[in-house]
Amino acid sequence: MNSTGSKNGISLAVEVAGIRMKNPIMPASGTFGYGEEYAPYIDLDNLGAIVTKGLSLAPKAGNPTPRITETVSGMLNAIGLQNVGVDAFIEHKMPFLRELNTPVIANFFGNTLEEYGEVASRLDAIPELAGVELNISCPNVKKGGIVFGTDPKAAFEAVSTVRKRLSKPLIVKLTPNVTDITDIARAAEDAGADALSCINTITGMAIDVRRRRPRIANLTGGLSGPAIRPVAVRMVYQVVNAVSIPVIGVGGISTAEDALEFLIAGASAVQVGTANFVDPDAMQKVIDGLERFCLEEGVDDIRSLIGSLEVA
Amino acid sequence: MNSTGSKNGISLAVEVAGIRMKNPIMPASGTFGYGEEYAPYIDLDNLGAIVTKGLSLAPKAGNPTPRITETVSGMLNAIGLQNVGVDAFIEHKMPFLRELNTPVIANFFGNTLEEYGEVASRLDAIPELAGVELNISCPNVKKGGIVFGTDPKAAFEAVSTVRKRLSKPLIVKLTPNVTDITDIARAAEDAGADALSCINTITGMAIDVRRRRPRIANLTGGLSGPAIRPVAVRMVYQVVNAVSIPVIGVGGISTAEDALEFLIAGASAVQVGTANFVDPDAMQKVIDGLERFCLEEGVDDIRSLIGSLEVA
Amino acid sequence: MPNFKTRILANQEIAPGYWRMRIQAPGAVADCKPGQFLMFRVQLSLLPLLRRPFGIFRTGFQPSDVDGLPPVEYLEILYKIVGQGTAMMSELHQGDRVEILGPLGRGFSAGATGREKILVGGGIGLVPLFMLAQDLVEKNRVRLLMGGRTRDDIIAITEFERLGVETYTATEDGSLGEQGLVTDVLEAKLKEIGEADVFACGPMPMLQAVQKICARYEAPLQVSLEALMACGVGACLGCVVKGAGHSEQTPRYLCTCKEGPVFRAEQLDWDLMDATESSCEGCK
Amino acid sequence: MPNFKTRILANQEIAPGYWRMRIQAPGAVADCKPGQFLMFRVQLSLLPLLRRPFGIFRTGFQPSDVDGLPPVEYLEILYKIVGQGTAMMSELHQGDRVEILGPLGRGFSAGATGREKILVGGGIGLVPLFMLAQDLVEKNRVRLLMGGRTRDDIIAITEFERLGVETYTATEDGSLGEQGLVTDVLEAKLKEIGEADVFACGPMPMLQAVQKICARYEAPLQVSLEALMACGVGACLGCVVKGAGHSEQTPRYLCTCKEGPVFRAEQLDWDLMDATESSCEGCK
Ligand SMILES: Cc1cc2nc3c(=O)[nH]c(=O)nc-3n(C[C@H](O)[C@H](O)[C@H](O)COP(=O)(O)OP(=O)(O)OC[C@H]3O[C@@H](n4cnc5c(N)ncnc54)[C@H](O)[C@@H]3O)c2cc1C
Ligand SMILES: Cc1cc2nc3c(=O)[nH]c(=O)nc-3n(C[C@H](O)[C@H](O)[C@H](O)COP(=O)(O)OP(=O)(O)OC[C@H]3O[C@@H](n4cnc5c(N)ncnc54)[C@H](O)[C@@H]3O)c2cc1C
Ligand SMILES: Cc1cc2nc3c(=O)[nH]c(=O)nc-3n(C[C@H](O)[C@H](O)[C@H](O)COP(=O)(O)O)c2cc1C
Ligand SMILES: Cc1cc2nc3c(=O)[nH]c(=O)nc-3n(C[C@H](O)[C@H](O)[C@H](O)COP(=O)(O)O)c2cc1C
Ligand code: FES
Ligand code: FES
Repeated sequence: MNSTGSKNGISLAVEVAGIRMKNPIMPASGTFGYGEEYAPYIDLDNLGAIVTKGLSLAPKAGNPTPRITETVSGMLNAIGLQNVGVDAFIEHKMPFLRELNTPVIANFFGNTLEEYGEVASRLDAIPELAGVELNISCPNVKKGGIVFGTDPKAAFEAVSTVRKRLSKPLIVKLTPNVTDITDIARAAEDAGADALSCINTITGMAIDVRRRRPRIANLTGGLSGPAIRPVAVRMVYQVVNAVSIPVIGVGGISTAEDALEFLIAGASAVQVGTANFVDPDAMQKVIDGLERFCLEEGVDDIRSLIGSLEVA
Repeated sequence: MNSTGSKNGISLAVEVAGIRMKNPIMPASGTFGYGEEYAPYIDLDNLGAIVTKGLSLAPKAGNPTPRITETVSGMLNAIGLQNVGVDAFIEHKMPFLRELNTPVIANFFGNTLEEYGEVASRLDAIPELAGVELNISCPNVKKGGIVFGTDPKAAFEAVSTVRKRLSKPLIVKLTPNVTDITDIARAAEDAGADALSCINTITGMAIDVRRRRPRIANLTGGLSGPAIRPVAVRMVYQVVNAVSIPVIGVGGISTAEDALEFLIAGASAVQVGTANFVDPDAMQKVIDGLERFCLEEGVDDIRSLIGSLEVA
Repeated sequence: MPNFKTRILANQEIAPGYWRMRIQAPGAVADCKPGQFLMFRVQLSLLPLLRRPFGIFRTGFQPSDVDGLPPVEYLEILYKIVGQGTAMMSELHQGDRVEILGPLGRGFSAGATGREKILVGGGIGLVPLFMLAQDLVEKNRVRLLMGGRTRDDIIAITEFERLGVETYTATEDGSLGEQGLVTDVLEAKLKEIGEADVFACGPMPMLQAVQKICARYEAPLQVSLEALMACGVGACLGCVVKGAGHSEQTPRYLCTCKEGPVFRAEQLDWDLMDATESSCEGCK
Repeated sequence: MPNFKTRILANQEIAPGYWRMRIQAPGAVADCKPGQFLMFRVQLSLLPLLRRPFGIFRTGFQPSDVDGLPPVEYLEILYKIVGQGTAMMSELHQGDRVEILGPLGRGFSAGATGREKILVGGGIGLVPLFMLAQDLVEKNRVRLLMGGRTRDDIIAITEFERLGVETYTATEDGSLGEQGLVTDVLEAKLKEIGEADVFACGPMPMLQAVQKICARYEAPLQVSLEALMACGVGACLGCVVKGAGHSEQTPRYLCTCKEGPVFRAEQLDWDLMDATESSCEGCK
């Protein structure tokens, strides 16, 4: 893989929200730390982009333990968005990321509109950031905890607030815990999102039956991993058909074939999450597998696969 | 297992919506045919209850094929509610069911309020039916296809309509494809439901990447099986804490331990669905496993486990 | 033998990508009818989740390993590696425990005694024809027309020959037997013989061609179909196929697992049978 | 040797429920430090999904099977069957392919040379202490206090003895060594010796008791912790433990996989350490 994404005459390069990527593969926020954690295991320069752990204004300590548990073909997590905070990110994490030959996207969140806006403007000031990903799956503490991402109006407000403080490309990450994800998708588009990523985790729960206790201290957690892929593919397909901005597919991807489901459904790029834990080399394997698929199928530009689903 | 559900001094018997069951285990609608299909493989008299395939007013042919596909630890189905219709059910299926020593619950649906009401009153006239389970995951054809079960008002109307035509116990089955399942749960309770069952399948999609075609003809299908269990446990827990009528847990149960997660979360009984396909004997194993668990844990009445979750 | 845990007696590759598994199965000889199938549980864990359907190739007895013990009753399946489940099956060994649900479904009916019988098999579609041939050879002249893409797809032919079946082979690349389609051979034979009962199993495009030919020669035809299956017992309604008279307005679906997998050609709606609709390997 | 596919050299049960697996691991001898661990991928398929963490018991070289080839470098893990993953591991055979991520985490530091060293192991918690003992015996007097519920939980003791470690055993049921808790033995030894560095690994209640005793005797203590882990490399933040000074207002979490699994006792918040909070087997 060279830096243009072209090998064997096959181009894997894509562009999402104005961010040019060597290939459509990037980590999902929160599953790849700040990039450096995985540097010993995978060549970060081979990735389409890097997405950081979600950042907040102040450092956040996260939830009590246990925070994770394995489920059938998935896992639940309630990390509680533990992160170093946007300032420490700039000071301690950016120096490493800045040296990479891969676009960096900072994922972030807030608990109030003001927080969202403030983090956005601090991130906007980092020249080496290619773009940001706004996580709207957080409760709005001022509105009695209603989650920004489950109400079209609240989503519109959050995205608008951020948009005003940001000149960089803005990706908005949607939660699947809604009746109609296209309502939220359209609200985010109307408020100025340049792209959407979906899905975040599905809320779930697991119980230790001998001890009659929840398996994670927070009671509920977010379900991720192969188990959720069919739900993610469906939502990506719905959103692609509801908006005219690009969509990034996330949820249960661990192989090239999994990634292709999303691309064919219409995603312009995809994120690999939980699979990084299982195999730190997973994204490289997905990239290599995409190239092999294109070779076998006589596809010379991966973009021609995007949205190629034939529906009767 | 004798007919009172008591063995080794352990009572597995429960009562849900006035229906007395030897144990809390019954099949999930649509995964056990009309009972007779599984008669060669499991002693139907050992089950807590039998729930039939969903019935409609007229026979329904269902969707084009392919209708099913396997996913990681789950399956998608878009059977399209194929069924013999309520009258053929009475004529051809009840004679077999009537002879069983197990309460029979008829699952049914409609595409208009009138249809719901009409099926309810025909079912109400069958003396040997212990109760009915109302599936509100269907599109309301008169209201532009909005699904009865995703809107609290529509759900209230559907349940009220049925309640007026029905004197038998009424279980309402909820769809998980909503932002807040407790809204729908409360609407159903207010409209007169005697119990709730959750969850139905989660909408999903799978793509054959070589052929760029959806793996099921209907494009989307319902995800069931072990993959969805954490989502189902979470929703059952939420609903149990939102209403005061009993809740039946469904979703991804294949072992006694799985069933116990739901009971401990507060479900009064549970349904086993996809696992019947994998192992026609699955429900017997769950029943035996529940008894073993009670023995090991010194529990002499399974009802003492219901809702026994300790939350910090 | 409805649903039982048992052991593998042998599991061997018989041609590149084709395997034969012999499974201990008390009662199999009496219970299994030609054309029936079983649902095979690949792993006791839930990956893959669903069981896989396979035709029953044959049943029999083998001497016990242990002196003095009675012979061991078995059934055999032949399978082709196409995906995750069959790949995992090929890694199972003698002595490994497996779970079987079956025999299931409706098999072939023998047709009028004395009439010539023509069996048409495409690749792995040969499987359900063997026990049928065993039954038919007693009272009838039986021919097997066997087709495949290449010589590797022609399996178990000698076993049919040992029964006294006349075999004819056609491969698309000419690497074994005649070069061409097995359906051309069928047409030639029907022309030659005039009257015969035809029994076919193989990929959908082959079955469609067979159906057309048989209709033209007014030869009674039974076909064994494949479909995606979850339960195998008629409960999930996932495996349906369009029946004769099917239309959007009057849809008529038949259960492949319970009303089939063997159907008389007249039961099915051949116009609406879509060769690409099913994602089955055999139908691609 | 960061993440590598390799082969099992041996996999044997060494006591009821306890297994030893030897894995080919080029570079292991130089790379693995006492107290480090690895993430073991049970199956290349995704069931179970997550890797399992195991301490590295020891590393070494064994003669090659093939004459003339150089010795084979290996590492060993000792594991107890507690659930699905470890049960599946016990069914793996010599020659089976496995995937290993490691060595990971921070191990033990040796402490002042010349001071006596006391290692305290509870059950399978003994694992990370062996390589530590190997290092320490060169320049120090080393004692191992080993505890378990019953004699079956006392494993690999003779291997420590062969190093020249003095071993003391306590079982709760008295079936081997003294009857009682290993922490009573620790208290007695500290009283006797006065000064010592203590290194402990085992269930949380044991570690909590060890911490109290060491604090009382002002003995420097290092503990190796267990936690539920997804990534093992500091990325998921699933494995954190409360650090000294932790409170609701000023939460301070440390990553067990990256900042541990070995911690100096002062780094941790012992008051807030909840013996039942973690669902780890070792902490029950
Ligand atoms: C009645 C019947 C009899 C059969 N007899 C034989 C036989 O004797 N020998 C043989 O090799 N194959 C036979 N098949 C096909 C066999 O079931 C599939 O090849 C097998 O299920 C593929 O499993 P997999 O996990 O390797 O493939 P995957 O493609 O990974 O399977 C994914 C899913 O699709 C299903 N599937 C894939 N291909 C088929 C197919 N052709 N038919 C039905 N389901 C499919 C699987 O069961 C599984 O649920 C038969 C099918 C049916 C319905
Ligand atoms: C740093 C470290 C070193 C360890 N060293 C050893 C060792 O040398 N020998 C040994 O036998 N065990 C060791 N353990 C514990 C070992 O990881 C678990 O026993 C094992 O993961 C259980 O897997 P399972 O699938 O059998 O159990 P399950 O209970 O089925 O596992 C379910 C999930 O919980 C996790 N889990 C369960 N118990 C533990 C536990 N005690 N610690 C961490 N995660 C757990 C599993 O990894 C899995 O994700 C160590 C744990 C850690 C964190
Ligand atoms: C441990 C963990 C932490 C996560 N943290 C974040 C986060 O900080 N911000 C965010 O937007 N998504 C977060 N996610 C969600 C993932 O980015 C992704 O949307 C989800 O895991 C689905 O993808 P997967 O199935 O490939 O893991 C996290 C997921 C996991 C498993
Ligand atoms: C093939 C199939 C058919 C189903 N048909 C119905 C139905 O007719 N009515 C209904 O209420 N639910 C139906 N369901 C949903 C199940 O009853 C159940 O809610 C769901 O499968 C989740 O449980 P499980 O994970 O145990 O399968 C069907 C599910 C499957 C897999
Ligand atoms: S496979 Fe379930 S009905 Fe045929
Ligand atoms: S296991 Fe992921 S951070 Fe420690």
